[in-house]
Amino acid sequence: MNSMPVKPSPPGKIGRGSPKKSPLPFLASFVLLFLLWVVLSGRFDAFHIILGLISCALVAHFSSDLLFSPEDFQGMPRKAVGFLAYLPWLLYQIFLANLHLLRLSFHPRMKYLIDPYIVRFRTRLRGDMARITFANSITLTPGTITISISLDGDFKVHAIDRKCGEALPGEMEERIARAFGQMAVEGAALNRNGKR
Amino acid sequence: MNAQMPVLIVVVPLLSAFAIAAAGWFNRRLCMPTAAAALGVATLCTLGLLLRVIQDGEVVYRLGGWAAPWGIVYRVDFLNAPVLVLVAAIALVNLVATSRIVVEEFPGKEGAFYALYVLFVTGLLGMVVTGDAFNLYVLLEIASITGYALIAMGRGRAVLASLNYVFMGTIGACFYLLGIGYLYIMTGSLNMTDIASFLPPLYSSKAVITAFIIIMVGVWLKMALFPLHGWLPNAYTYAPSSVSSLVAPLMTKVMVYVMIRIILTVFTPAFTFRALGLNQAVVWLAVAAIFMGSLMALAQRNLKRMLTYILIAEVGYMVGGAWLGNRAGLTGAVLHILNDGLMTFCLFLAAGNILYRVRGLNMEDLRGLFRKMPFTMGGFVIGALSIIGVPPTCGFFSKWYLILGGIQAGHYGFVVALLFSSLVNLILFFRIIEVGYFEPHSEHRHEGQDHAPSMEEAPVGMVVSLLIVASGLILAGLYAGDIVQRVVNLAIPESIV
Amino acid sequence: MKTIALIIVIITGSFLLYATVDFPSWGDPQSPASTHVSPRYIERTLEETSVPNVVTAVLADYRGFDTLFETTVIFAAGVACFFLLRAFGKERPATGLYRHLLTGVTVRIKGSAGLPDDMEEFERIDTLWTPYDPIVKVMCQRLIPFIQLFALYVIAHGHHSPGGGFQGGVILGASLILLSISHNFRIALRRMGERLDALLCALGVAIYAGTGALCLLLGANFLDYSALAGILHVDPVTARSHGILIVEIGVGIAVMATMVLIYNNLASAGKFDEGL
Amino acid sequence: MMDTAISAKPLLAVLVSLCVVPVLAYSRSPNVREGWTFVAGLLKLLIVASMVPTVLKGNRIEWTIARFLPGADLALRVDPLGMLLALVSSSLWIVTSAYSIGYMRGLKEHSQTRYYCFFALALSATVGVAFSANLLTAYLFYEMLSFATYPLVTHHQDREARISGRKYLAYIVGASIGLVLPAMLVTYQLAGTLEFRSGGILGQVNSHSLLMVLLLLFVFGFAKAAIMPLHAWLPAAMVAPTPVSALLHAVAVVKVGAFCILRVITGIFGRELLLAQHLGVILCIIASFTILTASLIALSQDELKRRLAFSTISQLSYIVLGAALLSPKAMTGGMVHIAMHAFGKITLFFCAGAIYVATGIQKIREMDGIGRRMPITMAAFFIGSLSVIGLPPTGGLFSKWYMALGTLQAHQWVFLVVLLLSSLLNAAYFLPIVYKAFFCPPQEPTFEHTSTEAPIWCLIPLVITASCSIVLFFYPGPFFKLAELAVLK
Amino acid sequence: MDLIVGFLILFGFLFFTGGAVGILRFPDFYSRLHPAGKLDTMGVLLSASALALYNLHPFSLANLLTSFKIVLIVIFVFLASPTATHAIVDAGMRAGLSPWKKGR
Amino acid sequence: MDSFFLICSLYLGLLMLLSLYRAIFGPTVLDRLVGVNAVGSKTTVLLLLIGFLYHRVDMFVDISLAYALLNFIAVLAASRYFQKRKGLHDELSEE
Amino acid sequence: MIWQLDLLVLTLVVLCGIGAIMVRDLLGAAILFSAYSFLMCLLWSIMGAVDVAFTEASVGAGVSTVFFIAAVFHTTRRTKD
Amino acid sequence: MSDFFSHLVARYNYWIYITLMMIGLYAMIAKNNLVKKIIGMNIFQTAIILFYISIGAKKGATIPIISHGSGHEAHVVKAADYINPLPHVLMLTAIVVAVATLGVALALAVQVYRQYKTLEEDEILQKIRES
Repeated sequence: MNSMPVKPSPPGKIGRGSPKKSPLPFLASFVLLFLLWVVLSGRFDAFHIILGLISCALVAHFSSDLLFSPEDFQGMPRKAVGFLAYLPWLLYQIFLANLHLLRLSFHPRMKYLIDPYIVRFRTRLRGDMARITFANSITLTPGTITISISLDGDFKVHAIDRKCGEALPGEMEERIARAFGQMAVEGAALNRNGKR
Repeated sequence: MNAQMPVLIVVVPLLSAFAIAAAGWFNRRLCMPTAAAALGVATLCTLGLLLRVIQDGEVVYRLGGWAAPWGIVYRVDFLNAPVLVLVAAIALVNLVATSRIVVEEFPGKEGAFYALYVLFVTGLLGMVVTGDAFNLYVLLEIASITGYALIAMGRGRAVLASLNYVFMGTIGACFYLLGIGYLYIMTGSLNMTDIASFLPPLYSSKAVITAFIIIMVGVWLKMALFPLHGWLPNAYTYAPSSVSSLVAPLMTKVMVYVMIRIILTVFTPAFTFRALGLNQAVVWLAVAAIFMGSLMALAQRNLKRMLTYILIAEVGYMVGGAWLGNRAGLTGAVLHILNDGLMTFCLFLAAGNILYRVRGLNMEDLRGLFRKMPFTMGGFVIGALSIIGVPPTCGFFSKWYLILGGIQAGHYGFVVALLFSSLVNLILFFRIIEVGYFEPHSEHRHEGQDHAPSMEEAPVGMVVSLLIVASGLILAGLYAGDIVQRVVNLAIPESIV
Repeated sequence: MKTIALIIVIITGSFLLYATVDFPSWGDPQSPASTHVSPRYIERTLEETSVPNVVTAVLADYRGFDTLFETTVIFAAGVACFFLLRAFGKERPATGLYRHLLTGVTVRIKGSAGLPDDMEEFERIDTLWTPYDPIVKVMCQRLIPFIQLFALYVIAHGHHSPGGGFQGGVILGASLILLSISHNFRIALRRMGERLDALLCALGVAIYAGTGALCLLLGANFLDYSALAGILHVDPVTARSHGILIVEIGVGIAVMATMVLIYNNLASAGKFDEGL
Repeated sequence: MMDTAISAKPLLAVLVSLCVVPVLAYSRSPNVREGWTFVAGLLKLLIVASMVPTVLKGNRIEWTIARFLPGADLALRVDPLGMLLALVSSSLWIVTSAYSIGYMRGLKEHSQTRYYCFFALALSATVGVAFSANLLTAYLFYEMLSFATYPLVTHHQDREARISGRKYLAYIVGASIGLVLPAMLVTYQLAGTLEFRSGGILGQVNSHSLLMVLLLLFVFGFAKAAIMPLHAWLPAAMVAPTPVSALLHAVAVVKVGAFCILRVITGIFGRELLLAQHLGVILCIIASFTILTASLIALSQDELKRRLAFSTISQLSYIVLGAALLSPKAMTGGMVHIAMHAFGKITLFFCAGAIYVATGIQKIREMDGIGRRMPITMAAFFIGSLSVIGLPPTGGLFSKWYMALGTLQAHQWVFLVVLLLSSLLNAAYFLPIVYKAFFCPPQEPTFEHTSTEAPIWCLIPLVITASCSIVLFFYPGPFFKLAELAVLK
Repeated sequence: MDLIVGFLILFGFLFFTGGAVGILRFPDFYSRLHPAGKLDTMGVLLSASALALYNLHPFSLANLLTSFKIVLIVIFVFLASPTATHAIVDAGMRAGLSPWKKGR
Repeated sequence: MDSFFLICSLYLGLLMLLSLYRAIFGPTVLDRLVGVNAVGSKTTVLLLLIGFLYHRVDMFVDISLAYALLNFIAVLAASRYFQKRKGLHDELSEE
Repeated sequence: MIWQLDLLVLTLVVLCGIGAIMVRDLLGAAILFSAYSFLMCLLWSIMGAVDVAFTEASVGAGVSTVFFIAAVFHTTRRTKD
Repeated sequence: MSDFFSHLVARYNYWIYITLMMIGLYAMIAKNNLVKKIIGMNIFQTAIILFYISIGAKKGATIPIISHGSGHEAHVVKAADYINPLPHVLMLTAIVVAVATLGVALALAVQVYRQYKTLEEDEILQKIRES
């Protein structure tokens, strides 16, 4: 049991406008948004660039607190690199998962192959971002869909068959922890395979 | 600014609507004066425009500076100039008259109410003034949507009635739109006069005939002609009184105007009255509407509900008159648009006044009203006389032309229906007058006392407006000859005799 | 009812079918619709307004008046929804639910004495209890700025690609609706208050109508953007193009605000307390 | 010979009583209110009278108020026939007002202000009809009169008044909308105008049946004339206060009906057309039927006012008969009968009212010996009956005399018989009352010493009208002059 | 080039087909979500990237940016699809829909 | 290549038909939701394909992007419904 | 205009439309209606009306379905037909 | 065969729009549930939009956004090359109107439910009659 839950970024805070106005989220989101704008716009005359600057400034001003919370900037570059490193593996996993599922859906005796059940386990990942990445990765990979995450990190996962379910949390959690700079804590992960 | 008058009619209320909507959040007392000022300007513009039309003939205004088939134009001629005046004036008077009720009926929502009110009027004015068939649809939808919202704020079944109106209104508007689409596919244009110039070789085309019929059905739905009238009574009965006195006189009339506009300008009389050959059938439909409206009105125990059925009968008058296809009938129809607008406005206003004091419009609520609200009832009686068609109130003259048209066209069914409905109206109104006159109000009567001890009139503004409208009825009657000669007659193309 | 409906439908349908016989066939380049009015739009839009997207040009300039009223329709619908549904008077629900953000404990507080909404560690949740769901929340939170930027892009590039004020406005509105759905109603409301929303509604359409009226004051006809050339210091054709942009921005603001207004009223049934 | 002067006088004559309505409505004290009534009445009479010389010279006065329809404006024109009615009604208004004061105060009626207002309104309408230059204007004022008298008829606001009010409106307005309006429209359609012209305006129409239908529509449509099947409103309207009945049955309302028929016959159809199409005879038959039947019914009525009402019905048809005979003499007689009958009948009604005020008696069988208690009233009653029967020394003689001559002129012997027969009947239902009043002993002696004459305000008017009837025997000149001028045109 | 594109598209369509068939064939709502959520996403990934690749063919800045946009679509789908899938399955759970179990 | 794209899009259309089956006949509302979601994702690709068929993919890509961004709002809204109103069937039978 | 695709999508649209009004559940109807609007959007792209398609995409996917669901949320899902 | 197809294609759109419209109309008239009616209303409106868009279609033309490079690529714009934009413009308006109507109608439906606790028209009428 995690006795000290990591404080999640309070969702209630967004919308109130953070009292301490840090320029960092604004700048970061402005840059990010402007990159997106360039891709979207495809026009590089002064008029459209100015329009783009105005638009990005507007969006960054109104919504930068949605995009980045100040905590996100702690070790940002490292996280980003880690995340990018994680992606190819994820894609590979997704590909595998899809092949598996493809086989299932075309299999004439599909109903004998599948055996849906619900897996429960507790992750040791901390931080919303990490957990969500994990949850989405689970959803995208073989035969498993995240049903819910609790505040403590309890995952409920729907698995299409035993094999898929038993692989959890497994390697994926490891890799995400690494990507987000959270070293594995010995014995923290308690796999509790849920009853059907 | 003189040259910009056609567009000012629409733009001033439109801009004011936004100002009102914004003002509603800061200082609600500003809403009503803003609306009144905007409608006042619009009314002045319409009057100026009417004078200009009388002086110089047709006025064309290009929106955005684009010429006719490509851009949208406003076209003010003898047909729509008086209707514009009617709409703007009625809206203004009603606004002033009902300002007291509004504060009580919609606490906290005056801003929204007045914004919708002004938008509704804008929509109607735009529909009347526009020369573009599609633009008309958009404006129609503005008027409809605001109308739905305004009507739904009433008591009782108002919401359900309004929802029903939404369905019927949407079918109507969509049919209109569809018909315009049919015309567009055949002619490639949306401008009314431009379409008209392409149509003659296509008179026998199935698509054009279908387009005409669909448009007509759509417009009839919106104006509640007999078999398509189902939505109207409930919607107008349960609407708040400040709304029903606006919507009831104007919406149907403007739709009748649209019908006449389409018959005359888009399809030209040559198609409608000669190539199509549906005259008789439609006039019989109108006859049915008149009979049905009158008879249903007889069965009602609620004043406002009765008025709504009278409205249905009146729609029959106008449709029948327009479809008689002769000059007298069309004159009657156009004149009746103006007169009936005033008449029904007067009656609904009176009903609103009564409702304000008595809190009910059933027969038993009307007891002793002549003693309680003599001025309101005076106005009511004048309105009633006008509906019955007693000279010199204006209702007589339009009926006169309508019947004359019926006689000229040899359509005696229509004549009989008009006379019948006049008689029924007589019964209807005298039933109410009797109740108000004979049956004592709850207080006991003081014998021999001249001045009723319990006189309890509606607020001054409401009464004065009602009396102004009532005197307007008589004035319109007295000047009926001038109106017909200098305006209405010129509105009808010369090909119609 | 069903039989009547069926009869009506069959009659109307066969009537309409009957008319199709005379139609020019589908996609016929020689049909009147393709040869009468529209060719001018296609051929001369570029030189008259310098807007390659003909639809935008026709929408906002040639038939700009239609569009003005189209926007007004939306505005009217927003005001109508407000008018119909909004119930003033802040009566709180009998029990308020609060979630402690650090422990996930849910607190139920009865009576009107609730915790203040801006308590740091407590989050008010809807009476119909909503689960703690970080996935949707965070994902939507991260997506919303991009959606908004995309919306602005759509508004700004209506001249060159499909899109324009209305589409952009709807997408902007949808982004705020998404916030409201994924987090909760009050957060979205705090970001864009009711009054601001209503003002934006009016402001957007007023920009449109005001631009037209400005042209009128400058001596041209209503909505004749070429009159703006004097103010913007450009040639009339470019002025038209800029006029269209201004108008599209107005439409965008109005549509966004109206969509949010309608959603807010519908989703909270006029109470402005709890939403979907 | 005939000049047309443009002058606002006819309009003033109409307006004077109309303008006094708001003044009346806002008068706080009854005395002021009645004072105003008199002022208005006098003014009106003066204005009307000031036009008499012009008219007697054969000139006409015209004033167009508004242009309604091409060929049918809202226009007033003073011609001899109209003058006749206007003169009668405006002079009798003053008298009736005086009578009203006595009657209404004597009975402590409620809502007197309303009563006076609508009375003034009704008079305006009457003069309006009299002076109208075309059928449309006449119709307008005709309807105005109908609605203005409705509150008067239903003055008591009880159940009975309500029923009679319904009947009144149903007959009068119903007929005018249902019959006159279409007839008028058809006329307009055929002639393109509605103006009263001396030769008629339908001259070019040849269809006999169409003309007949039109004529019948008009004759029955003007239900105020109470031609037989449409007469029922008149007895019913007796629930009104007596001054109103007097006005209704003697001066304004019924005469307006008859007057309109006269106008239609002279101004719309024209004598020649009717003669050529033999339409007069039909009208004569209808009128004769009404005359005889109504007289017979009157015989059987016990309530005095009802008897008078049926008498009115029959007398009105005299006017119609006179006109329908189409001979100059008969027409003159019919026109003059408007005046003669007015004075006679109003006297009778005043008497009936006076009796009611004084004793509360309404039934004839209770009137035994009443002449001794109210000698002046019953004397006036006697004079009034003489006038209505058509016996000297009253003006009623002349009108019947001329009509009788007219039958001869038109070679319609049958109708002479009708006239004589009906005069006999008249005598039969009036004279017994007088006889009983003076020569039968009273049934209830208790009343003998308690009751006297009616209030002075009731008495004076009936004396005046009775003496007028006698004066008219000696000086019928002006009315005959007017009628002859009207026929001559 | 076209061959690669064609191959990728076909492969993507294979996943699409799998998704569609899976939606039809799987026994209950939860299991249907697996093909719907994953196979479709994969299908979009493959076919859209193929199209992006194809679009590059006459190489120009405009086309490059368009291809970027297509890639953006893929990214957005990748972000949105699992979220949506999760939301649906959560809804199903909360609504009390019991999962299909083998042998019943 | 055009005809290839055309065939592809027709094939996608057929696949949509299959998904639509689930949307129309799905036993529960959530099944419909799944079906519609599948239709939506296919629409995204189909829009791109149409763009290629018109040779104007730069114009269609915006629509497709808008779709990708907005498609899941409706899904989220629908799932919110179930998260708040518990019970899939109870309401249908309650009254 | 691509008529082959047009025919196919038109058929789908009709199916979807019929489905939307036949489903005995308002939420289901709303969801099917959103599918209907997807298909409409496709149809308009096929006919080259990109702006309309864009509008339909943003409206159909973004707001109108949400409106429906919000309305159903505050009313009821029950329907007898 | 191709003849048949061309004929089919020439009319198919119009037939389908009529079919859809009739589906919508039927739903609006015959359906008992108010939200169903609203859905019917929307289908009805989209059917008309379909009709208009079908009018605009043009064989061998591309979407009405002029691909007109500024410099050397500039060419004369030929109307036959581009699809008729006018119906698109009109239908943008119509879609907006449809959305607006939808919003108002749904707001009304919510109010109706608040008042009568049901959305079935017959039940509402029943309740009105009982009260």
